[in-house]
Amino acid sequence: MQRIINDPDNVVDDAVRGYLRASPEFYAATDHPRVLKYAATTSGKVGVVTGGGSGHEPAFLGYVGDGLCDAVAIGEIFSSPTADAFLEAFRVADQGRGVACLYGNYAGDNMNVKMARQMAEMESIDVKTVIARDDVASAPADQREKRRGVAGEIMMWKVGGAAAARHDDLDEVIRLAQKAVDACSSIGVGLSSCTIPANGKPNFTIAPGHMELGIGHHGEPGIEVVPLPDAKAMADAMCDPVLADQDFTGGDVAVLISGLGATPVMELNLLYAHVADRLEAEGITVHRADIGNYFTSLEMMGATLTVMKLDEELKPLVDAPARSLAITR
Amino acid sequence: MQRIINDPDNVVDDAVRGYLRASPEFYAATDHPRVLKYAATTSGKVGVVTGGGSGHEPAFLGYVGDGLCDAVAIGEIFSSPTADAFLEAFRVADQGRGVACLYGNYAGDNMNVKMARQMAEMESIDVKTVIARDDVASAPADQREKRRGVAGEIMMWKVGGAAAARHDDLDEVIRLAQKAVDACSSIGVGLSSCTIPANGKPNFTIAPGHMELGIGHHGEPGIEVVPLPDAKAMADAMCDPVLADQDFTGGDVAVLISGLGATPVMELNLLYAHVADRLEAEGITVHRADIGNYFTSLEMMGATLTVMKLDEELKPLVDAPARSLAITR
Amino acid sequence: MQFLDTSHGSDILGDLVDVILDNRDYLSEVDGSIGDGDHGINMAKGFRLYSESIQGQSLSLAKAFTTLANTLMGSIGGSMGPLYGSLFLGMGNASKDLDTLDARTFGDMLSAGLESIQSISDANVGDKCLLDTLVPAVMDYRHAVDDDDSFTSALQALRNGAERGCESTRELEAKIGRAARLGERSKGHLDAGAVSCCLLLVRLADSTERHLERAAA
Amino acid sequence: MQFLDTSHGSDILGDLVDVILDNRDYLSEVDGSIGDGDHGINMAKGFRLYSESIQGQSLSLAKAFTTLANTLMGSIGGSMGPLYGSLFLGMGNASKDLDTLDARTFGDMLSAGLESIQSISDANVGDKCLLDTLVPAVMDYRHAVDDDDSFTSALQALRNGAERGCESTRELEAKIGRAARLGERSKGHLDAGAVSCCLLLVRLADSTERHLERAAA
Ligand SMILES: Nc1ncnc2c1ncn2[C@@H]1O[C@H](COP(=O)(O)OP(=O)(O)O)[C@@H](O)[C@H]1O
Ligand SMILES: Nc1ncnc2c1ncn2[C@@H]1O[C@H](COP(=O)(O)OP(=O)(O)O)[C@@H](O)[C@H]1O
Ligand SMILES: [Mg+2]
Ligand SMILES: [Mg+2]
Ligand SMILES: [Mg+2]
Ligand SMILES: [Mg+2]
Repeated sequence: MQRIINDPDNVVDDAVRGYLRASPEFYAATDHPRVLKYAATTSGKVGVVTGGGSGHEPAFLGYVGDGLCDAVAIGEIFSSPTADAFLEAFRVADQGRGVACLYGNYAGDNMNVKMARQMAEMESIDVKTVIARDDVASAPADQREKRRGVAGEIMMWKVGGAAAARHDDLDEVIRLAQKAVDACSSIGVGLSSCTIPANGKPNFTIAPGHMELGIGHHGEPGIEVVPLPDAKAMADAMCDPVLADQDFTGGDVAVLISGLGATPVMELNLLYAHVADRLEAEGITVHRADIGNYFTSLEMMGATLTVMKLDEELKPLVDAPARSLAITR
Repeated sequence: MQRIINDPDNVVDDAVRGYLRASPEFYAATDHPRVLKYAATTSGKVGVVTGGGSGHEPAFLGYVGDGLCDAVAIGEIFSSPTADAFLEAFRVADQGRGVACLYGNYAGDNMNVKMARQMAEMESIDVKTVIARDDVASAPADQREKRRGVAGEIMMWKVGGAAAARHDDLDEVIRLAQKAVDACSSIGVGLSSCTIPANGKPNFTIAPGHMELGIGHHGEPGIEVVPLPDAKAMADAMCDPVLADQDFTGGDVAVLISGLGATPVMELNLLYAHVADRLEAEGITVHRADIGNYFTSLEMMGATLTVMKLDEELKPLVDAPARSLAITR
Repeated sequence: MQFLDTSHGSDILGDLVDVILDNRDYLSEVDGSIGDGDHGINMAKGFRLYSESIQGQSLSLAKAFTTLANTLMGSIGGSMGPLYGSLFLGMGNASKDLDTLDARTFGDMLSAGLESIQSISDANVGDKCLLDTLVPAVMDYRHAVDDDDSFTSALQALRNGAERGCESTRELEAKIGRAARLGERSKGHLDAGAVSCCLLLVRLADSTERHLERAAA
Repeated sequence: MQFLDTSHGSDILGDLVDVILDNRDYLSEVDGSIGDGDHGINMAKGFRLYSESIQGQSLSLAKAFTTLANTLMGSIGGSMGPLYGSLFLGMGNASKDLDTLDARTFGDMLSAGLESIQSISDANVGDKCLLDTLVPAVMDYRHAVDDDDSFTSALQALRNGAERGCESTRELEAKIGRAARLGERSKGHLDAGAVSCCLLLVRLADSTERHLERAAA
């Protein structure tokens, strides 16, 4: 395990200390060691909170900033933050206008957010949630409630954060964040495994020369393991289920391709060329494309594709200014 | 080889097509397939050009943008661009005020730039160069002319680009870019190898449980191969030669830690915490820190540390606004 | 009639801490075959933190369970924090105002723990998870009490139910957690959470029985 | 006296293309032991592009060398583009205005190539690079001409010098290029650039000799 760490059991705390030292313009500490808040939140707005396991950097903490999230709860690697952490994030984000908690559909996160909401209620903090379920590979469309959240969460934070920044009220922030993530269909391909420091050995295996289509962000199994195709065929294998999930034709879309960690960014752009060809061929117009390492899985190789259907309500929110470690517009 | 590519011999062309499609706000094509120019260069300024081998993304093309470079020449993976490509980059960047070609000290780049300058002379394009030599591990201080350029190049582009953006003349842009990179001392640590698509097998080997201190951006050997230390000891092993290279004490510095590709960004921040401790202990004030994947080597694991001595002339140029795929300020 | 003096919380939970710390590597190994191999790490981390935080204090059973629950919920996160946290919080709340527990109120405490965990998780018996241990153990215990068995025999029923339930997971296909991704391939292995739950319930029964014996002596 | 008719450029350079394409894998293999294993790929790419671009055209020697040089410089980049590009550009320039080459002017052409490459690279004999082949080959050729040997014997001197020079790199420690990073460990292996240069010079001598023979017949 070739890692830059000290004690494998303290990786997250040690890293949080680094983020605080490196980026004081974005992060301020809170009463909870696993909660960071935006150092320069504007006042009088709905608080936007997210949280999740570590190992997905820049998610989740990289999306704390202007026009995005106000606080983040940070879990162990690939493991939900505690209820306490979510609660403290609610507290520091709340400015009396309520808190939108925007997170992904994982069992641990669901349970911890649920408990944190109960505790927040006792403190009269009004918390509403949107749970991202954009991974088309994790369940069929008619069982959307089972689907995992993946990189579509970024669009949820972007839109929810932009709505909060323009002082929309809590219900409106929630409505728009929900609309944003519902407009997203995502899928991942895994080309190699990753190693959690505390475990010290690869989390799963993908045989060389193969890829796992529909893999989850923690290596959850996908639809099938197939021989590694060329980039054009890979783009089609990813576009097929995504474009079948919603009717994107005739409209504008935002596209996000995120690397899973170790795949060079030039390959993500190479992949995008074929995705763009395919979308064009299907009469779908790309309004904007974000290509980079936006939501990773430690040092996995592979990528996720997210296509988001835009309308006149979502477009300005997707394009609105934002400033954080992960995205700047 | 788990890569997202088509024909391994066409990786660079295929990726350039992707960059052009994904980021039309930054890139415009030119008459040379391996040259991209900034899509929105402001007029009447000195042109800033860079270039180098591919596989270092976001370097070099990610530094084309506002307040940075105006054109980039793109080589094969880990291989210099052609003289033709540099020449075309000079042509598209020149607005009659001359061109600053800011690149790194590698044999191929030196030869191709030299030939391109000769050709540019025949076209009456005034080209001056700054050659980055910031890698302290690649030669002793008294043989600085032999040193390789590594992530200090980013500071050279940032400062040279900012000087050009405020309409400094060519000599001044060159002077400041040279001053910027001379103010940088860098070192890398390699934790794993990488595979060039056209080769199909790892470029070199680092035994598990070891790291190579002073490794170059293409796997050039460093000072020594040592057992992989913890992050704190690694920070010291990197700080020792860097801080011995120049007298940084008592002043302000900019710090840049770049991942080499596959090392998770949380580990880079974790490493930074110890670098920050060390600098503090030595009475050195960090003016700003940039931590992320700024100059990579395909999917190598590891990191580079760059410390840059700032003065009142450099500080505003380092902080000046910039907008590109790789950095935004 | 047999009574458990609820002032022995630190003692009894000390036994639970021991069984988790002693089986740290075993639990990770079980998790390793169909999960991600960290169940022992996660559990040991939470139980050790609890143990360190109450060092030298003599707590009531309710206080000890509540403290353990808060430590798990506040420090380990993931799924185990809320799940075991809820279980022990439920048990702590149920025993809060009682100086002693008899066989029936001990059973009420177990049921409260089960209800608490069910309020946070949708998992069911048969999903291949810790409920496969917990549910039959609590049911068997309650049946024994309803049959007017002694506290000691009821505790034996608890052990038997836990062990049978835990063993039942070997042939189940996982419907929940990481192992669910393996589908058919998850068969043939014990579930890590079912194993930790079994270890905890058996040790709880052992510890309780020892206190009953001591009280009788 | 023997003369080479410079109208046979396409023919002679076709032979050079063949030797590079035939040895693509061998050159990469040699580069693999102390370099990054792509020398054959790089060279073959440039020579194939040249060959495709002049398909069916009958070029003079000067035109053919200049076209090859421009293709290498314009398409392969790295170090090989400028180095071999300069070599062939120098040779092309030197033969530009001549309809025939005798032993001496052929030697001037070789020297012009060597000077051209030296204007772009600081590398020297002993650095373990293609100059270790090129320099002794050109020197031996010139000495043979100065000794009034026949064109054919001078070409044999060129071959001998190239082969001796190439072989000398086996015991050298690399001072330049990627292999320099290996220090002592670079000893015991041939240098890839020295090998490609040797293959090219030997084939150039063979091809020239064949044309001399045909002219005499
Ligand atoms: N939703 C759930 N309800 C009940 N038990 C669960 C649930 N999810 C997981 N488990 C239990 O958790 C155990 C794994 O725990 P652990 O390894 O600590 O967490 P993780 O799966 O996050 O690595 C499984 O063996 C299973 O018994
Ligand atoms: N500066 C230089 N001058 C002369 N020859 C060089 C120089 N640098 C490298 N070489 C030659 O280049 C050869 C390697 O070429 P190649 O493998 O194509 O390029 P790369 O080293 O970029 O992979 C070496 O064997 C050596 O002979
Ligand atoms: Mg886990
Ligand atoms: Mg586990
Ligand atoms: Mg090479
Ligand atoms: Mg090579």
